[in-house]
Amino acid sequence: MAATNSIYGLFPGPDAADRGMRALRAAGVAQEKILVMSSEPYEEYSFTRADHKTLMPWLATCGGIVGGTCGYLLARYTQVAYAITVGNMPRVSQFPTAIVTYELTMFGAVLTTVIALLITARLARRRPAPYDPAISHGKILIGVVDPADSARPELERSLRQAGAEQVKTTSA
Amino acid sequence: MQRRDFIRITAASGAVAALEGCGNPDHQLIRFVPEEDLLPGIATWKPSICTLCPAGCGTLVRVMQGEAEVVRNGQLGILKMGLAKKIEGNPAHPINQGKLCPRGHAALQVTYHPDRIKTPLERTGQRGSGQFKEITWDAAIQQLVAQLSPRPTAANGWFGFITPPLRGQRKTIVDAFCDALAGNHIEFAFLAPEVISHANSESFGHGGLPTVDLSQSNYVISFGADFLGTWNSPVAQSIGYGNMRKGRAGQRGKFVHFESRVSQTAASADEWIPSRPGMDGALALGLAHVILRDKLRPATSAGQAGLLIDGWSAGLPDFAPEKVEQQSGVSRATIVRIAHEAADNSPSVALIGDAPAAHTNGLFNARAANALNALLGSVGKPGGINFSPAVGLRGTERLRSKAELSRMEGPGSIPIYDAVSPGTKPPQVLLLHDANLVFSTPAGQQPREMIEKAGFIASFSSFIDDTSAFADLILPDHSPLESWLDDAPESGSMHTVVSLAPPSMAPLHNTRSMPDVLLDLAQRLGGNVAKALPWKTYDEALQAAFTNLYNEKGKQSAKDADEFWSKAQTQGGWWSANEKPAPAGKAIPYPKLNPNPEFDGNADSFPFYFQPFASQMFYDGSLAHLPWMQEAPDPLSSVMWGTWVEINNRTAEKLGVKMGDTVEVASAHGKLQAPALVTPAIAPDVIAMPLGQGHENFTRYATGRGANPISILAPTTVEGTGSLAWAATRVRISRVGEGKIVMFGASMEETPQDTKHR
Amino acid sequence: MAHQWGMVIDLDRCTGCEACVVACHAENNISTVGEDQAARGRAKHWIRVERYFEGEFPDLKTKFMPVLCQQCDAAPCEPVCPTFASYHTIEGLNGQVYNRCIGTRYCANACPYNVRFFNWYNPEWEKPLNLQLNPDVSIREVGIMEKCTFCVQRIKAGEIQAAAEKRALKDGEVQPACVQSCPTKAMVFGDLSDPDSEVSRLARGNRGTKLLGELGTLPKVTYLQKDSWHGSENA
Amino acid sequence: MAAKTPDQMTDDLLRPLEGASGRYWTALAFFGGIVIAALCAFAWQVYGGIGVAGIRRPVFWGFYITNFVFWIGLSHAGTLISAILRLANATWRRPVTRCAEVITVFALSIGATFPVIHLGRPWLAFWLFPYPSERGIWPNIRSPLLWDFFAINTYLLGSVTFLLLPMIPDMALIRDRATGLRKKVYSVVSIGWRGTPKQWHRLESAMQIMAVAVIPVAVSVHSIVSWDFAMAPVPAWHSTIFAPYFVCGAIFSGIAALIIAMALLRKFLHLEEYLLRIHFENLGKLLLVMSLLWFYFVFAERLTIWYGNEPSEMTVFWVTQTGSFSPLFWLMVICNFVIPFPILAIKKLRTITGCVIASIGVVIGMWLERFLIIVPSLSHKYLPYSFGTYRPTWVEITITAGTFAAMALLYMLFSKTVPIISIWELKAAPQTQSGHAPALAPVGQEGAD
Repeated sequence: MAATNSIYGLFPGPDAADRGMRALRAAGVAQEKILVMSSEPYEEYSFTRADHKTLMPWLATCGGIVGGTCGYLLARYTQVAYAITVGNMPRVSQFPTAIVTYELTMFGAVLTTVIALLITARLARRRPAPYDPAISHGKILIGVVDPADSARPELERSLRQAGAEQVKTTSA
Repeated sequence: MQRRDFIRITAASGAVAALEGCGNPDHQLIRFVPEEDLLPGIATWKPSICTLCPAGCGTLVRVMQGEAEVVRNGQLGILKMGLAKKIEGNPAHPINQGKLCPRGHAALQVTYHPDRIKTPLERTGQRGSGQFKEITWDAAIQQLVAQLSPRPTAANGWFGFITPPLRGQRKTIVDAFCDALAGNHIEFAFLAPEVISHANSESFGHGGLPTVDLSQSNYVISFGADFLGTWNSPVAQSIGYGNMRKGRAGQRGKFVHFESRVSQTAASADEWIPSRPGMDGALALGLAHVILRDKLRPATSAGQAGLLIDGWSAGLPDFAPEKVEQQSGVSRATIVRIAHEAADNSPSVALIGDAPAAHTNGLFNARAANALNALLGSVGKPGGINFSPAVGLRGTERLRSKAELSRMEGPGSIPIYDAVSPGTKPPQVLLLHDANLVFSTPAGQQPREMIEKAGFIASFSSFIDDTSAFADLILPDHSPLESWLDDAPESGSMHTVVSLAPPSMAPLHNTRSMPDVLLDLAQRLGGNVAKALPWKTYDEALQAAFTNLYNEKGKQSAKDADEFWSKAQTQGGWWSANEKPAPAGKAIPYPKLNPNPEFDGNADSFPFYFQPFASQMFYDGSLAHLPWMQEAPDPLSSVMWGTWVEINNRTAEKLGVKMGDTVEVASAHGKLQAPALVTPAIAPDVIAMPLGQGHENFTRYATGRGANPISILAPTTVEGTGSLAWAATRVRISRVGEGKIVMFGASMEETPQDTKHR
Repeated sequence: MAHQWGMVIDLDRCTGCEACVVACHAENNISTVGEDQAARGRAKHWIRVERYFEGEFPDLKTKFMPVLCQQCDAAPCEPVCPTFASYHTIEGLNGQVYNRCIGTRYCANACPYNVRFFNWYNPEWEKPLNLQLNPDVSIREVGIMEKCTFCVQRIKAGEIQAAAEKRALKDGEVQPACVQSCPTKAMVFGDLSDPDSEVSRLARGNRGTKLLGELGTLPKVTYLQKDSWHGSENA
Repeated sequence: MAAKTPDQMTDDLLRPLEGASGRYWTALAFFGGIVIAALCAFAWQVYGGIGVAGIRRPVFWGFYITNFVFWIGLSHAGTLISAILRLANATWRRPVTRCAEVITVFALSIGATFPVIHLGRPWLAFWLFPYPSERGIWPNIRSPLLWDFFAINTYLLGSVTFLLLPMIPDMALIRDRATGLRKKVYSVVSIGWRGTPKQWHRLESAMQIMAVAVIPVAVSVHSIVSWDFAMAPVPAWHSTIFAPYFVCGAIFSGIAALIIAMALLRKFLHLEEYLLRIHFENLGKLLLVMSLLWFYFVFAERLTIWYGNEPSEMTVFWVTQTGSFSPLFWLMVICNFVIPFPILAIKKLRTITGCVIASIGVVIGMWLERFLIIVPSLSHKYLPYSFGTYRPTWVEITITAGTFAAMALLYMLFSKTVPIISIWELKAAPQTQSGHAPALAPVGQEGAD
């Protein structure tokens, strides 16, 4: 299925995957060219230790601030723009404004989180990416994106040594 | 362009409109050429007269341009015309001074009622079946002429005309018509105050109802008179009452009410003193006794009125407080206190009316109250009872001859039988106008049979009601707003009042004003009838009458008769404060009357006094067809769209009756079923029921709704007059089962729970 | 400054005759709902006369109290409306914009006086009863809340008239239908912002009370409590 | 029973998605029928006028608003519970979370329809939205109904995403196993999930943020719903206790609903090996706590009214305590406390069946509570002359029944399209460290229910 040119091995379990990962690093493959996929997070294993830095909490906070500001402005604007006195209340009534502001703050935060997830996790994209359905059956995929043709046999061997059940190559 | 062409064109365009209007019938109707030009949206106020009760209030009708579906020369179409939009009191009118009661406001719906008779009708089905077919006016009048033409010369009573008590030129026309035809004009109304006027003519030499000058009274004693709701001239009295209560700085009059239940009037009293039904005379004389005993007033001050009461000069020994306490259930202490308060707070006045005058001893009660008034020195005085002066306009004399009195006696009175059928001979022709004989007569007196004896019945009624359902011919009258009106109210103002009103709006339907029809008949019948009624139309007759009035009294209020006539039209009549009440005439000596009431039905099998009362919304039942009146909550019970039986809460508990349960009320003369209204505002031995509902036939809004208390009344009469003693019946009551009562307010059981810590 | 319309109801004058109730129906095109709907609590009476009994037979006192919209200055009905259908006019009335109402009925719940009435169905006038309708007052369709307006159409008419004649409104020149009809003059209507108007004078009187005033709704209707007879001495 | 391999689990949990029994279709038809009936009833109400419902003056709010509050309350089942458990990192939550979150989304959507259903002119409902209309009119921010509008929308977004995000990997799982059309559909909804460490990690952190965000939102939603009442000067409404009282009640009914749903799933989808007694026990304990908390709130509320002895409030108090509404009131107390308390307090009784019985009681009781908060106060508001009462008509009853049917219907459809237990989370249960995940630990007397 994968349309990009790559070589990868399918490992039975996380420990094997770890070995495969070490093998590739030993083979001097750059981190960003290494390809990893699994049907579980396996967060406590080294092979999943990609970049664990994310701005998501900050994005959410910013989203919240933006949403809150919109909420406040909306509440305030409508009260000023359509200035009708009701129940002896002030033109701009604090409590209702606060409530609306609060709700839209949360709204903004949630919304940005979702968007941030879709973007940073490269979800919902048109461009096809290398993949193997075997993952869904518990296999763990460790591989290299477009390796130099010269290096291919070398890589294949090291993956097998690391314990890959099978090694596949795809080419564009 | 010819009018006919115009109509044809509009008809064509109407047809086009119909296509656009998706079959909306309004668009298919032709449009008539407007008969009057009015500015859209601009209201004009036209003077009129309220005819819904005998008070005769002057009104202003708000007329605005609108589009109405009307019949013109037999053709239904749409007409831009002036339409009455609201009725308010006429501020210039001396009786109601711009104010009006709820009934007066609802008069509007008489004109616009969906079930009004729109065109003359001829009976097709059985009598009373209510099946009629439409006919033309010519055909209708032809029929009536045919019926009236072959009249026997001097056979009095071969022909009768039953109307409510009439006044003014209207009465003149009807009387003259009947006299010329050697027929009888019977004035009939369930609540007609003949007993009071009878008593007044004896006590004071004035028939008719008194004008009560409440606004200046300091102490008001009412014996059962619902003077703030339905009795006499309620609006005028309410105005006075308001002034009596709060109109004078630092001066608040007191109002004491004796009655066995809390009427709408009793509810406003400072003291409601429950008293046994029919004992009002005894109470009045009890008060008089104390006043005489304690020398608060000289016995002579009662004058004529006192002399009618035997034992008066002796200080009324039979009416010592102790005795009265036993009879009336009012404690002697109270009697003494009230007597002193009344004497100390002159001007004080006593009123009597409604139930107290409708007991077998009603005349005695009325005389007694009169005597008390006289003793208190409140007759013909400010703050007391007065008799508005009569005017010399033909047909408006207030002091009625003995004969006239007997004519207008109530449904119980034998004279009506005589009038309708002298001896055994039934009348050949019977005319009806707004007098609902069948509804307002106890079933025991067989009103239906009475009516059906007549050979031919013609009704001028605007609605098919319990009585006009029996008519062979119906010649629908205009609604009051559509016709000329005149009236000479006998009470309610210290002024002389003659009300006059031109039509406020053009007639909606193919109807004709009753007086006009009579005049038309007179012309066709010719001979002495035509002679007796020389006028072509009602308004012509009115103008004639007002010319008389101008010549006799009106000289200073206008430069000539014409101006007088037109001024009267614009202001709603003519009134003057110059007239002085005529001096009290000689009283007719009368036989001794029984001071105690007698009730039909023995106390063992019929333990409860049955007290019907006039309904604030329906009056005597003649207004039950108005949706506004049906939906307006009764002031005390808040009941809508129905009737009820008032029963004391403790009594109800004993009988196991709950609010809204259907109960059966049975007298010796019939029984009825209605929902129970459990209330603390009635004596434990009294059952009360409002008049108004229980029509067998009275438009979509009233037909078959509730029960009619009149139907189970005993045909006993008031001693000394022939009128029905409608408060003199005893009943038994029993629970039938779950029932339904529609109230606007929460039922009295749902008063707030007590908030004591528990 | 703008008028502040207010009313005084003298319970010592009121006789519960209900002329006001019917006058209001006639003036404001209030539809009748018929027996079945009335039984289901759908009857509409912008002004009603409440009747209370105190005590038991034979020592029973009866009290009538006409209740209509109190035109509160701090009206609970106003702020709860999401569409501004109920709002506060410059002249201090609790306005109700019929065609802006979507029928949440929130205002009616919030109103402590229960003087708001809802159109559960489209109103009907069986022909030709429709001819009685007052062209100055709009008809309310199904799903709309309606209420006493102090006969705002009369107020406006009066103000326009006065403006046309380049003069100020006279005290008592404008009267709602209920006040106009009241035979005992128990109801007085006028401008509270004018300290000399009859309504202001009466409202200041020592018998003056506000209905449920403890709720802080600042009603503009003042009730003058029933007075008692002060005995013979004042005769 | 021994621990299962990930593949076995996947197969077990995906099995319900394949094919459907006749029983399923009959049930579907049954509930569908009721829903259609309800829709007809609503159509009739729009056509004939709101008058066909039983609401009247002075009880302008009846069944509809009761249902509104009830369903919004129920919606606190999932998101709140699973969020709390997620933050508390309670491992046993893993099989429970999704069925909880599903309840939230559906209950919320159902509840949110009632403010429209109860309108006099529902076709103008959009006037509530703050959009720049050509009429130049903005909605009134001061109206609690507007607050509802914002709160419910925020909560809806939050709970929907909270449900959907963790579904993505499972969608991918199905995608890789499915064929034909289903494959296409699932590859769309799995939005290109591949399971790279980045994706896994971002998903986790997104869920963490969501969990933090959604809890205050959930609390605010039901506080605002309570303020719909507390803002009005109506006897026994105008109280500061309402917000926490409502939130507590919401979670209470939410947990109950969750327990019932789990029991049904367990029975009909044969998930006996995944939804274990321990889950019911733990939720049962939670329910017990809420039951006590609820009782505490009711007591506090009643006490303050009684002690304050303010006449108009006392009227309402006695009407519910001893008056015409007292049967319902005491039934509520029985359902919400007398029944659940012993069942949940006594360990022997805290079986699956026990928990379900208690939960059914609570759901009924909480519906009654909403009803008893709304109607008695409205029918006894200050002036005794305008006291009134309320009887629902067939329209209101049908629509109410319809919403319960709709809930069942949606739930059934959902459980046929998505694994009702989050497969990847179950697999991801830290096995290597703690040996077996508690979720799969053998628990004694398995067949106890």
